[in-house]
Amino acid sequence: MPINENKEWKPLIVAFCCNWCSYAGADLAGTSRLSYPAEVKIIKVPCSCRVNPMFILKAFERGADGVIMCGCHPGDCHYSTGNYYARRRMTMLFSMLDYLGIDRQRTRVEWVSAAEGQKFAAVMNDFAKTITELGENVKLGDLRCKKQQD
Amino acid sequence: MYYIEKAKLSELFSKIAENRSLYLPVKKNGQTNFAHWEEGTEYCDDLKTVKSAKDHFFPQTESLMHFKTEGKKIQINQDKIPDEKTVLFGVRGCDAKSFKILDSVFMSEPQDAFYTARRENSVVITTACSSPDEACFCGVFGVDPADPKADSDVVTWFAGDKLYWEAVSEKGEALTEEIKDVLSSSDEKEVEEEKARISEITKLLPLNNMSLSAFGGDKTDALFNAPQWDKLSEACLGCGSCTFVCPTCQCYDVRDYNGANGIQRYRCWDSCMFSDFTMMAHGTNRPTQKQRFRQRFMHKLVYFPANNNGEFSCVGCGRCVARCPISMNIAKVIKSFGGDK
Amino acid sequence: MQKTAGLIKKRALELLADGTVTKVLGWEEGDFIYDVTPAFFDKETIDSLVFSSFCGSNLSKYLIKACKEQTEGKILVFLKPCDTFSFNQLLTEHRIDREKVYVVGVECKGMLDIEKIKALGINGVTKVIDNGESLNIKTIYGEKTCERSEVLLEKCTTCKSKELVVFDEVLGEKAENENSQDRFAQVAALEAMTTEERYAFWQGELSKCIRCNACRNVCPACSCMKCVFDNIQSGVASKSNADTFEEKMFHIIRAFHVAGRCTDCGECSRVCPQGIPLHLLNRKFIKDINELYGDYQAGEEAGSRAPLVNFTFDDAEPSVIHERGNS
Amino acid sequence: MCSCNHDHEKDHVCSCGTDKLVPIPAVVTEIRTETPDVKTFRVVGLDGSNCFDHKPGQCAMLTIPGVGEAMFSITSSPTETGYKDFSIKRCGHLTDWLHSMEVGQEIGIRGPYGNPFPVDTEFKGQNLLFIAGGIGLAPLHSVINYVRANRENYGTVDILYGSRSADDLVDYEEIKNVWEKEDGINVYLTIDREQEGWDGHVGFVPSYLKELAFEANKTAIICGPPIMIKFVLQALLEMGFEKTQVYTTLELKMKCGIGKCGRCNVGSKYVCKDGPVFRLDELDELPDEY
Amino acid sequence: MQRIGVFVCWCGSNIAATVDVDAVVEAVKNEPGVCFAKNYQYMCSEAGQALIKDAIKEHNLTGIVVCSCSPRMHEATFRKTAEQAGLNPYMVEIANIREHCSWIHKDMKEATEKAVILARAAIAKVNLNAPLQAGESAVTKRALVIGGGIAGLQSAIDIADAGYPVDIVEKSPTIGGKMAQLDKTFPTLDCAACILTPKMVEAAQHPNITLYTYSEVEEVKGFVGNFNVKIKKKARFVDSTKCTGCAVCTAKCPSRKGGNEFNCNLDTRGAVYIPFAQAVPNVATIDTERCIHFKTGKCGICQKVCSAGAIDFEQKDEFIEEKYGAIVVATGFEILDVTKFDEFQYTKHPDVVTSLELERIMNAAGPTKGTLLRMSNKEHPHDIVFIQCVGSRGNTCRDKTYCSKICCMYTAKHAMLIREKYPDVNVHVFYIDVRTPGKNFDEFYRRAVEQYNVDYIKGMVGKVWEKENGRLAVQGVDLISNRRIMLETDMVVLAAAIQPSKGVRNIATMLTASIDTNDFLTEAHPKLRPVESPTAGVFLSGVCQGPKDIPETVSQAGAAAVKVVGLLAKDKLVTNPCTATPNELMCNGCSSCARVCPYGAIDYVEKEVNDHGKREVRRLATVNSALCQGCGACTVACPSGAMDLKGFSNRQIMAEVDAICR
Repeated sequence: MPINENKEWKPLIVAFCCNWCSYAGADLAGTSRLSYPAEVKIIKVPCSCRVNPMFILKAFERGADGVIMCGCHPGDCHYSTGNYYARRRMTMLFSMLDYLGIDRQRTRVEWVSAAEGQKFAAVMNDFAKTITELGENVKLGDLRCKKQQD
Repeated sequence: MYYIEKAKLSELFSKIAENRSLYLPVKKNGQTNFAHWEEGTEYCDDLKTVKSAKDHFFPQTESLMHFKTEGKKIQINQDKIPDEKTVLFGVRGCDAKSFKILDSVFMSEPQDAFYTARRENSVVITTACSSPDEACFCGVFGVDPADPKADSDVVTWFAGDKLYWEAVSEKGEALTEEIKDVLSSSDEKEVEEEKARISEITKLLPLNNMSLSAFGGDKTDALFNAPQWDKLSEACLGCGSCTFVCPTCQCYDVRDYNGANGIQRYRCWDSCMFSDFTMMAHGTNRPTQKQRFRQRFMHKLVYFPANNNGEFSCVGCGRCVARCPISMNIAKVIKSFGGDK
Repeated sequence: MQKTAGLIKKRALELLADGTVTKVLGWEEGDFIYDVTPAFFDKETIDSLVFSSFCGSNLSKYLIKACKEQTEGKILVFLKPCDTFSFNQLLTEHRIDREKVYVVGVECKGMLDIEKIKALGINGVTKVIDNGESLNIKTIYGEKTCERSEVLLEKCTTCKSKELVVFDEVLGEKAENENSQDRFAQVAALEAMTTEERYAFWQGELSKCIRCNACRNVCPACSCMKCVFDNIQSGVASKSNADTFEEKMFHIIRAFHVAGRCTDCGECSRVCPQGIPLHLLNRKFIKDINELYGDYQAGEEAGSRAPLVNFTFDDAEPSVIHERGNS
Repeated sequence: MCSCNHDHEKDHVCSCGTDKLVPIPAVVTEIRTETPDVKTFRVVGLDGSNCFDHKPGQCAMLTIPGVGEAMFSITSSPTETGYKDFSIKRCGHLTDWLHSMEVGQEIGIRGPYGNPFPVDTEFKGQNLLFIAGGIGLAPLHSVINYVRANRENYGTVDILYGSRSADDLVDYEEIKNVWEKEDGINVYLTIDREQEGWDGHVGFVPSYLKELAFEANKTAIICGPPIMIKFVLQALLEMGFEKTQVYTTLELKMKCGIGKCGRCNVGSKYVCKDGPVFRLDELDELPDEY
Repeated sequence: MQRIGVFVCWCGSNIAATVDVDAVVEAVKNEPGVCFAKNYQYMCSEAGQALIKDAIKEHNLTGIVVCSCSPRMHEATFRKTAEQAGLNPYMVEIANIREHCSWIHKDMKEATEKAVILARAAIAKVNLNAPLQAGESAVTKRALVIGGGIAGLQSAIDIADAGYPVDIVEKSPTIGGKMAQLDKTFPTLDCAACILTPKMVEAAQHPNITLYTYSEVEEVKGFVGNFNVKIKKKARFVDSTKCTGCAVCTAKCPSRKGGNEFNCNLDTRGAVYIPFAQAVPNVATIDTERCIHFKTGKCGICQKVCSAGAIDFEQKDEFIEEKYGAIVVATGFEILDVTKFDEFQYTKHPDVVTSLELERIMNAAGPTKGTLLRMSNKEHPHDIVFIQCVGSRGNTCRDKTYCSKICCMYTAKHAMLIREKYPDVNVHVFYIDVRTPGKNFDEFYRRAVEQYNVDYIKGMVGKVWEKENGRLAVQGVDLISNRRIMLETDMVVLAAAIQPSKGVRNIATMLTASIDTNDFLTEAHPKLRPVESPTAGVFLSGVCQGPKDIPETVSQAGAAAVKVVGLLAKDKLVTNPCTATPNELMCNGCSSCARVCPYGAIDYVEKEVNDHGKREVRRLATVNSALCQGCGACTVACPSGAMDLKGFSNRQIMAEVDAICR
């Protein structure tokens, strides 16, 4: 029997990281060999304020089980105010998802500086653990993406 | 003619559902629409479903085929042609007539395989309208709400505490044969009374006496540049609510969905009222809402009859009268061209 | 109501006659009293201008196009209190030109919903007479009556304000807003549910969506030249609900795009042919904004800065969502 | 033969099994760059066939899975066997994709759609005048080559073709090396503005047409941008052409190709079924919305 | 679609030990657009780069993906490589399979799968990349300094010395600012005027410096390198070319009731006045609010006494428009209005003064000619109480939350000077903390305590009231001995908080420079770019950015000058190519984008557009690519999606999402 038929379910996690702090934080995690689950895939954006709610929904549509956005700590934004806007936008979006009955733990925002490799890894480990416990995301996704067609 | 007690309707439904899938009006979240019947599903005798019955044959979205790509190679797999045997119960006369209109589109050459298969696999059971409302004007288009046998397989009437049942086509008779056990024979007295009662009401319907003399296949020149269109279309929002509740509107779009595991090509309803309906890379031939508005009504009242022996593409169900956000509708269009005379 | 209708017609005639305005945006009479249509009038056509308890539609959005086309003179528009908020919001977003519009504010006691009348089992309505407290309804099945308060438009049962926030003059008698229910009560009730209950509720409601776009096209905040959902290049374009995800995407993004800009005029829910309570999405954002960033009512003040294009240094963290009660 | 279980007549072409909307796979075997924004694609069935037979002026739907489907006129003549050519101008989402394609790419194709030019009926024995502008040569290309292949059936052949610049002339090689050199075919080329290295005619197609002052004893076949068509028609009528002597082909949004989706509906006609080829007197009967 | 080459780096064993690089190459070969894929030991090496260049040429690649270390490491390298091979550098994408993959995962299968997905995302993105060109804009080689205090002067002199013309705009009639009002400076106790006035003269005489005193900035347009500024030169009603500064008019002016701002209103001045003897320019100015001629049409004495004929009642405000490449904001500070702190009797008792007032009282040119006197009765005081942190470090609405930073030191200075000159005067200082982090600062403070026996009391004063004998009672707490204390004193000196000048809000708005909740100008980065504003071309000098003492101010002023010089030294500015661009056909003109832009890069124009054949004039957003830094805030604020960001477009990011979620 081929092994992958028995494959255990693993979550799919998309992480949007701002170029200046969080992406560098992720790099530092790498340089420091701090491991976190391979399920986490990072997309680089210039600033957390570049993250459009449509990207997050798109990720869920395509079958992501959790989406996390990381940016510079408030006050430290490379573009001075970007993450303040991002903070409001994400709060609103997450609130709406929660309101629609989507598990609120599937979305998260964390501020990770370039020096916080440790924190980056810890956050990702924790988020992946949360998502794994929540299980597969069935409430928000396009079934057409999950169905195996032949 | 047969009957069954209203109280035993669910017996009738389970009997029908033994060999076929049954669809009938069901109220869900405050809105009545056709839905699949399962044990326990309650039939709703509202006069009109919000959406017409057309999406039973021409669903709002329907997958046509799937593509697989690998490098430069592609593979095209047509989706399975539906073979579900179905019964539609509780169809009003107007909707039943709309099927004939849709047939002349989808079952004319080249036939639409998906629509044709659904249509051929289904039995249409109409139900007479015991309480028509002010928006109904099916009489204008020759539909008899009291006796909608013209376009159905079985006609039914709710009268007293009974549902009367009359098969009016071969398909209808075959179905009747299948389920005869739950029906009892009956004379036509109570049905005739009901028909007479409904006919009296239809005479009171304010829109039911409109005249269509201004319309028809030969009226393009007379109507196309008429000044009325400006005023009529002025407030139109360009939404598709009239189109999507209309039993005869059949414009569709074909789209590709690029999912993770291959590409689906599906068909979905579209509306000539949408601003991008005829949009191409370099522009559209109907840039204004007036043109789009005119197209919809000209199509129903002029172009369609021109290609279909004078048959109009409207059945007077009045859904647009009830649903248009700004209360503009085909009745107002007909009237503004002298239809109320 | 009849009195106000008379005043409105008289004023429209006067303003047309003295050249203050060159056209009038109001409501045109229909076949059954309840089916009035927004329309533009001039001296010749002004006769068919009506005002009744069924003039629920918000005329402000029509001014976007009308202002563009208006080269000389002003347009007279009749705006109810809630409509004036939308007008202001459109001013804020530079979509209309204040100079080209003459705003006549019309006081409002709440508008009526024909669907609610029909839901009372009153069928075949041909005429409705509003007596102020109760309604006299003529139908093909005889005469019926009902209480006015039973059949108010959903948006009018939770009226946010009877204040006209912008006008050149006012007509009608000022109404009190005392009977209005708490407009956030329904949102709060949903918030109080468990996640699963909320999911079931919205799944049930949103799955009715037929993507007719009526909510979007009527919305004064949805005034984009091209909507992202119509733009094939946007990556989210969609036309149908081929999967339940699409309707969620559509309504979430729509609510998000109008967040902080929605004046809560309630037109989305009024026009939905499937009766989806879409205003509960927008109102959720309004409630959140009020709670997290301080009270803000879009359209209350022209030129105000919408909360989502604003911030403070000590805004709440998104994690407040996770810290909420139910799960 | 009918493969379904229905009781159809013997020679019924059954649509029950396969829907008309389903394309067949084909492969792009050659891509020629005609102008900076026009490329010609040669499409061959996976079995090496020409996919289906067509008549000059007819169209086909090309499918790029995941991108969509669009209607294009078939540029090659039915007399050219074993392939279909499409000259396609880059102007939108799908054509962008086509232009970035490489040889060997498989695509979907279905057709033929629309009515052809009446090459075997009305055109027979007639003198033909082809007038094209820009990419408008594509639908006429097929007719011209069909006429060349059956030269004996037709009278004189004149081809008037213009474009913005010399670089925008489609099929320039073929025009120069084949058409111009053929006996009994007169080719008149023009470009909108003066250009270095161009010693031919300069000026818009309608004005050149007037300069050429053809006798009205021809059947005119026109295709090009709407503005050109408008002025060419005027010019032709001034020159004494009857409306029944003039044919053109319309370009409208077509989605299904089979006259059902509603997009190409103008008046009581469906361009993808009743058109795209119309005689001018037929076109006059349509409401002014194309 | 592009012709993409994928280059997978082993990074020695850094990547190859955990990621099966051959498998990655195999897996990406069938991705859309990919026509070449290869792995190599060190892509960043000469040989690796040569491999990339060859492949670009040989396979006619239009885009490349390098699967390697973090783009922060080698993106620039590979962009250069691509450029050398004739490919636009922005057609390069990096898949970070080292820091984000091989270094954090141990399982080879898992890491390889992830590497493939990251590569796919990069491929999906590069498929939608478009060549980008960095723009250029010319630089006007002239600087504007707003504010003529020590900060502005220092910046201006430094810029001017570097050879660039500088204009100083100062709103008061003279340059010099707050420092001119100071008596002595800590910790050296040298005379402020002695070190400042030479600077003032230097600025005035510098061939590269133009002074616009009694002038204000009216309007700022343009952007870095190309500011257009309108300056209002207010009418002095004195012809400055004629005025000799003889001050006869100022002495003869009969309107003498109004306070003298320079001496903190402790004495009066005439309606025509020269702020102080060393004012630059040394030119009189008529205060029209006080001038009898302007109020009644009569008088005119000044005109009569002026032998130079410089008085000109008809003078009008003058407007000057000038182009600048850079702007330095040096608007300085003012003393917090302490009237709200009524428990200290400031408004009620003339012997309660602010430190700046004390500064004037102690100054030889001050109201008392430098003798320390009680303002109530002009008698010599015997006891003085200093109260620290009045309005600083508080948390009520009348307080500033920040530390004003200079108060501890100037109080020590005052205490020491008083004790030095008047050993009979007892000095008490109530303080919360004494903060002395500066060179020789703590030594200075300790001298005050140890050598001059200044009585430092840790604790706050609760209230001050006047006793019947006319002296002041001070009630406070001594936190060290934890007891309440009552002192009787002759004077109370309040170390009032400092705050940014009021006009700064207006200037910040004109410059689209951001200010914080305290109205201090925000720096582009608090650590790394402390003298730049987030708005390109605008620099910060002095206290407008935050509280500072003189040496700090001067060093920041110099730093700002260097930044300006660095900017003006360039002939052209290369602009960031990853900028926001609006799609004109989709723009609603709603201004949402402009409201979130931290750089003021978005403007609106009325423009005719051709929307599929329909022509109309619309209000459209335009992005000044010289200002846009590419954060993308506007792209999300835009509901129609008209605003997109080059290099990180909506479609590119969504393509990455799609590729990852596959």
